[in-house]
Amino acid sequence: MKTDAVDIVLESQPDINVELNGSQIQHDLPTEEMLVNMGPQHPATHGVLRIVLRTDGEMVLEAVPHIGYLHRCAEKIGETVAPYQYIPYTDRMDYLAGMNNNLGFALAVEKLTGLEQEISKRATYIRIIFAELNRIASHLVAFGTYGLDIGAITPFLYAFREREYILDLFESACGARLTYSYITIGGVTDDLPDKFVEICSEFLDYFEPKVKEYNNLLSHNHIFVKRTADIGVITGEEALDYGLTGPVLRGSGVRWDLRKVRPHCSYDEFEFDVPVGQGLKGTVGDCWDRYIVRIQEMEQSVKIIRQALEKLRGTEGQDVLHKKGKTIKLPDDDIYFEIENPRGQLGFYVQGNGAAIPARVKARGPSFCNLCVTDKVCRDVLLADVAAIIGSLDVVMGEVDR
Amino acid sequence: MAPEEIANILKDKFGNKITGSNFETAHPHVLVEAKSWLEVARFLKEDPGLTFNLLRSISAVDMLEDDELIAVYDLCACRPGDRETDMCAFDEFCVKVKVPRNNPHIPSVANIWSAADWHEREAYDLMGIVFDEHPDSVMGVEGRHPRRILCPDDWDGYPLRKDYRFPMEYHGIPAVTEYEQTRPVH
Amino acid sequence: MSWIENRFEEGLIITSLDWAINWGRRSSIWPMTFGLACCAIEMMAFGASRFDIDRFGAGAFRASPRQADLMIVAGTVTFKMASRVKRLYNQMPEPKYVMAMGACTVGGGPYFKQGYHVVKGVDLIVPVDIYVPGCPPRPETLMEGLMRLQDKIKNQTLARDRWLSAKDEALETATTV
Amino acid sequence: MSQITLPWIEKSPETLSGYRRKAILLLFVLAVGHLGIALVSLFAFKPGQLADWKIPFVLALVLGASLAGMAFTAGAFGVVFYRIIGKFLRWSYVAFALFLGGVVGACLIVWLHAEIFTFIKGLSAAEGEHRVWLLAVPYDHTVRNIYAGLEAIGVEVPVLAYALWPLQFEFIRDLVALGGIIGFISIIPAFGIWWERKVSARIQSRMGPMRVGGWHGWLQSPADGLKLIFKEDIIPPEGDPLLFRLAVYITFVPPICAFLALPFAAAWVFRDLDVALIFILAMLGIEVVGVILAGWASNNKWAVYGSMREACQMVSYEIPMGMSLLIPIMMAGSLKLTDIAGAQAGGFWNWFVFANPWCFIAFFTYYCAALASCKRAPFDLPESESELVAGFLTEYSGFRWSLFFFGEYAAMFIVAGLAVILFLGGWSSPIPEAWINSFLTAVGASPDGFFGTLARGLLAGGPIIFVLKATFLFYVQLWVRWTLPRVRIDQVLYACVQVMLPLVMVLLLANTLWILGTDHLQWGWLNVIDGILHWILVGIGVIVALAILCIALYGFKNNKRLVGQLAVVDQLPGS
Repeated sequence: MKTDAVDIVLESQPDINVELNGSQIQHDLPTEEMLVNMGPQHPATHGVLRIVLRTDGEMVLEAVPHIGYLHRCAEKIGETVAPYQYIPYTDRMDYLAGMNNNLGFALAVEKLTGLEQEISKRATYIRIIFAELNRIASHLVAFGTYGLDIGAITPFLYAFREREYILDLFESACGARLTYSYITIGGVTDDLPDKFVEICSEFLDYFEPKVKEYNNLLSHNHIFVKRTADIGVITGEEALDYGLTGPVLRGSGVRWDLRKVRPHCSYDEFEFDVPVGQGLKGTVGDCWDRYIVRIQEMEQSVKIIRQALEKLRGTEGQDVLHKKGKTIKLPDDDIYFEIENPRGQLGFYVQGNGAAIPARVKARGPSFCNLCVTDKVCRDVLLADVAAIIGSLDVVMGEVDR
Repeated sequence: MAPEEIANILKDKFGNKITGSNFETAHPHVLVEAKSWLEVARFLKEDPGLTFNLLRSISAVDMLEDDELIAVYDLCACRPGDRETDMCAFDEFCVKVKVPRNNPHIPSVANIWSAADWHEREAYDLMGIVFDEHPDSVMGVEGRHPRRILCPDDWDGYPLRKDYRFPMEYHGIPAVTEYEQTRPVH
Repeated sequence: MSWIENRFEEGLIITSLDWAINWGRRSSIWPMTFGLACCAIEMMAFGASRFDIDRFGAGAFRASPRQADLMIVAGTVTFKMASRVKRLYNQMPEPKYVMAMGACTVGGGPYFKQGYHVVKGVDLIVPVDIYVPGCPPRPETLMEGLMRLQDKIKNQTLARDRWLSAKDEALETATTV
Repeated sequence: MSQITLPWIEKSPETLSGYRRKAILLLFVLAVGHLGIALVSLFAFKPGQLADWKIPFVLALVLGASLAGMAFTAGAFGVVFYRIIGKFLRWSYVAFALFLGGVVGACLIVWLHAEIFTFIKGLSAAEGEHRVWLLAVPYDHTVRNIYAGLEAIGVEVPVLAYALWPLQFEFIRDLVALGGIIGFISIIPAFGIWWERKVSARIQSRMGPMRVGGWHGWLQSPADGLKLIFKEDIIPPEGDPLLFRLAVYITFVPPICAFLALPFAAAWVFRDLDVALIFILAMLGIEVVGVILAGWASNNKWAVYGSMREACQMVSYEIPMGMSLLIPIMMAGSLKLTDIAGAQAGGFWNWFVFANPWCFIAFFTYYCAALASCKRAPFDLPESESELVAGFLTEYSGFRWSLFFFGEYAAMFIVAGLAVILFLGGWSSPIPEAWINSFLTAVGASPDGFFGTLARGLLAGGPIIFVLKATFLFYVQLWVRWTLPRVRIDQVLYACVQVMLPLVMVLLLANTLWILGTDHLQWGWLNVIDGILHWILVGIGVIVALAILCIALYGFKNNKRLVGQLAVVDQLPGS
């Protein structure tokens, strides 16, 4: 909140009572605070988020998020089905990154049961390829909907145009467009289809220049920068205090990526950078930084997929699905395991009790934690900035409410 | 830092307030008694050697056989790393707090980690663990408790408890249409 | 009911007018921007470049229910959300249509058995015109649903329903006597 | 579809054929009756009986009956052949030709009106003082007098004289003109909305409306309109019902009134006001009152936000808009739009936008301010969809809602037309008329012959050129709308008060001094600089125009590549 334009508005807030020559003068225009209910059906809330705003004119004094409108009891269901059957429910938590959610739960269960050592190299690389493709798809949606929040409609259509090609790739591998259940306990359900590697690399060749196009269209657009830079600044300490992870944390300048700091799924074999917000257009940790981190992460994901496609060449014929995956029994033990989701750290707490069905499954959705910073950031901002801030956090309500 | 070292630091500092520990599992943790959890938490956050500044998750678990509820606090230390990669160092640690099932009270740590705010509300909402002194508390029948977060405010019961009875209707909307209502059996 | 419906007996001009009005109605079914869960993403994909709902004249997503004709209930309806869904439906002007998109809105879907907080089908809350199954339905399925809705609108009439008016008359006589 | 068993679906149109037969019979009887009355009356009023007291009877019996008869005939044929008509309308290219024919027909009707008006104005007044019976309004022409005028041009139909008689009153002429304007305005939004959807689809690599009416969904807007008319009309019970209804008309009517003073060509103006510019600006300014009322009467917080934003935005942007317009006024020395446009005739280098740097910048400041006052993106804050649900329109439904859009699109066309008249040479063509004349004589066609007139009408200036130019600026508005993000309210006001207003003030002052130096004091050195700058600006204009043309051609040629086709896509499932 350091732009001159905003200061004008802030200063123009009239003091109701002004001391002048010892007498109290009542202003003609006393302002009144107003409670505005934003959501659950509101175009800027990305689903069914409800925010109650306390506003004074256009200024938002307080924004209290209310969630739970999509509470689908996924954790209760986790206690009644075997892990193998629970994979489809993880798809529906963060429905924009189903592959990553599959991967998170599968890795947690494999680690709990000790199956992780027996996953073949080919399955691991396929998992990485699909997780990263889904990261691109998810960030594309984030990019598009963020454009919508700021008022640019066309980037959204471009993002979905490219996303359709990724969905085609997913469809060729597992037949689903959105809820894949492809990465499963013990590997992946099927081997790659014919010519997947060629098609995938052609897509990457097609996609890489598109990122530049997005930057020209939106990222460096003057109006867009004015709308997002210096808005909703979250410092690194605040971000850690609120438990923010993923692009939101990295946008605040903290170089923290689970794929680097504690590599899961043999991410340590790959070379990639972790982009962080540098405050190029404003302060470190503003909306623009969080946005640009996502754009840069798409480029890094392309890099990872290229390497993974290379590594895949020597692994033909390996078994991609471990037979024990379906019949696994969970030990009397518990585990908390996190992976790097497009939105942040996706954690699964799984507790077994010796049976095939876990005693407790808990998902720590990154959006859930990222969203809780809302009432901290959305103070003394303009109404339009609330949409910009919520959009830059990139929440998926399915994961917030589970 | 290995979890054993952290546990030893805690044991040296707090003695028998640390009621147990287990490092043989996939999820090494220490057990802390509920009363003193607040000071242990503050130590974990503020001690320059530990600096667990990222609360990743609070998972509430219902142990019906032992007649107790467990709150599992998963912590993480994110410290500025070496200059070369500028990557933060990674340390993880887990604390479990056990409370009796009929009167579950744990001091709230929302003032230490702001992230705990929503996690504690969720744990109350779904499992019924009351976090005392929670910043977003409301007055209930049995004293102050955190506000519900996922379920509606007038929801009855704590859904993730093992003995939870599913509602048959909610404000006139039938919850079950044609089949017999089933509950998980453990 | 909109201002013209149920006022005239069928016949003469009304039946000819039906043809024109039904053409207008089915040619511009404006959906409401109302996404609940996963299905909303497929609904967005349906509006996006490859599938392009706008080809059928239904591309004008309206954020305000007052200007919408079609409520695509895209995703799981929960008890907390149920009253809002109902209110949104009531806020829409007649003629209004509801499409239950996805397994959850058709009948609870994968959350039927253990979903303590899930409404087992949106038809428990609002009347549904078209059920589109799938989890989530592909955009092609949604397209089919839209066409079936168009077929349904094609057969509507402005005229007063003979059964309904007979019922009204019977009620009237009952109250007067 | 036969599985659907709802009772009202089962009633297929076939069971109602008896009713339809009765309707057709009734309509035919009515049509024949009315036409017969008209025919009999036509012969009953013989020449030589041109008395004024017959006027109402003639109008009612001849014109009214024949019009009603024609309407009934059309209705009867419509009912009989409605399926065939429907199929004919669906037949794609014919349908579009019909649409074009409608547009051309509308132009012809307007032209006919203009001719008739000039005819009436040109008649010499009858002797003596004449008054209408009860109203005691004096008038100039008797029916006999008009018939004498008709006879002079060789039209010997006495009934026409009766029909033309009312047109001598200006009030009646304005009413007729207003009818024409409403027709034009209803074409603009209908065409504009369809065009906007197609343009946006093209920008977003989609198809846009494709089904409704056959050829590229050209009937989309009529279908939307038809649907909206028959929607339920909701008035919020907690709101103010009177203001809620009033707001629509306050927003809708002023832009239509503004069309009264907007000239389409030198003779194509309904009222060539001396203060046309001020009148149009005033009319555009009234709109904001309607929007504020709409927001207030809706009793909805989002609507209040929208209307307050509109109030801030409109009030502040009226100032730079008006001040930018002062510059061409200064150049032409008149507030009369026909004079301003006439001063720019004779080649595109005479357009005011290239006259001097101040005018050049003023064109852009005007266009930005006009965008803001029309609530078009990036200044569409009053109805910004992602922040305020639908802004001040949140509670409006059905036809009331669409009337707001009628007003908005009419206003868009007016500001585009104003920009054309004030900066881009009005209806004069980029090529001087003298060149066209000499070209025509060179190819052997007489400039006054049929072909010559046609060519001059198309190329040398006139309403078609004006509408084309205005449509291009209209297109730029759509283009900007689908490209740019939205600015924030404080940035909107900052841009106006702190950037645009000082800039326009400087422009105004500089232009004043410039004109003083070049035109009045005749400083030689300033005239030299003026000439150089003028030709530099003309060069910039040519380059920009060529660049736009090249980009358009490139896009047209490479559309597949620009849209981004992936070669492998055909191999994948679902594509």
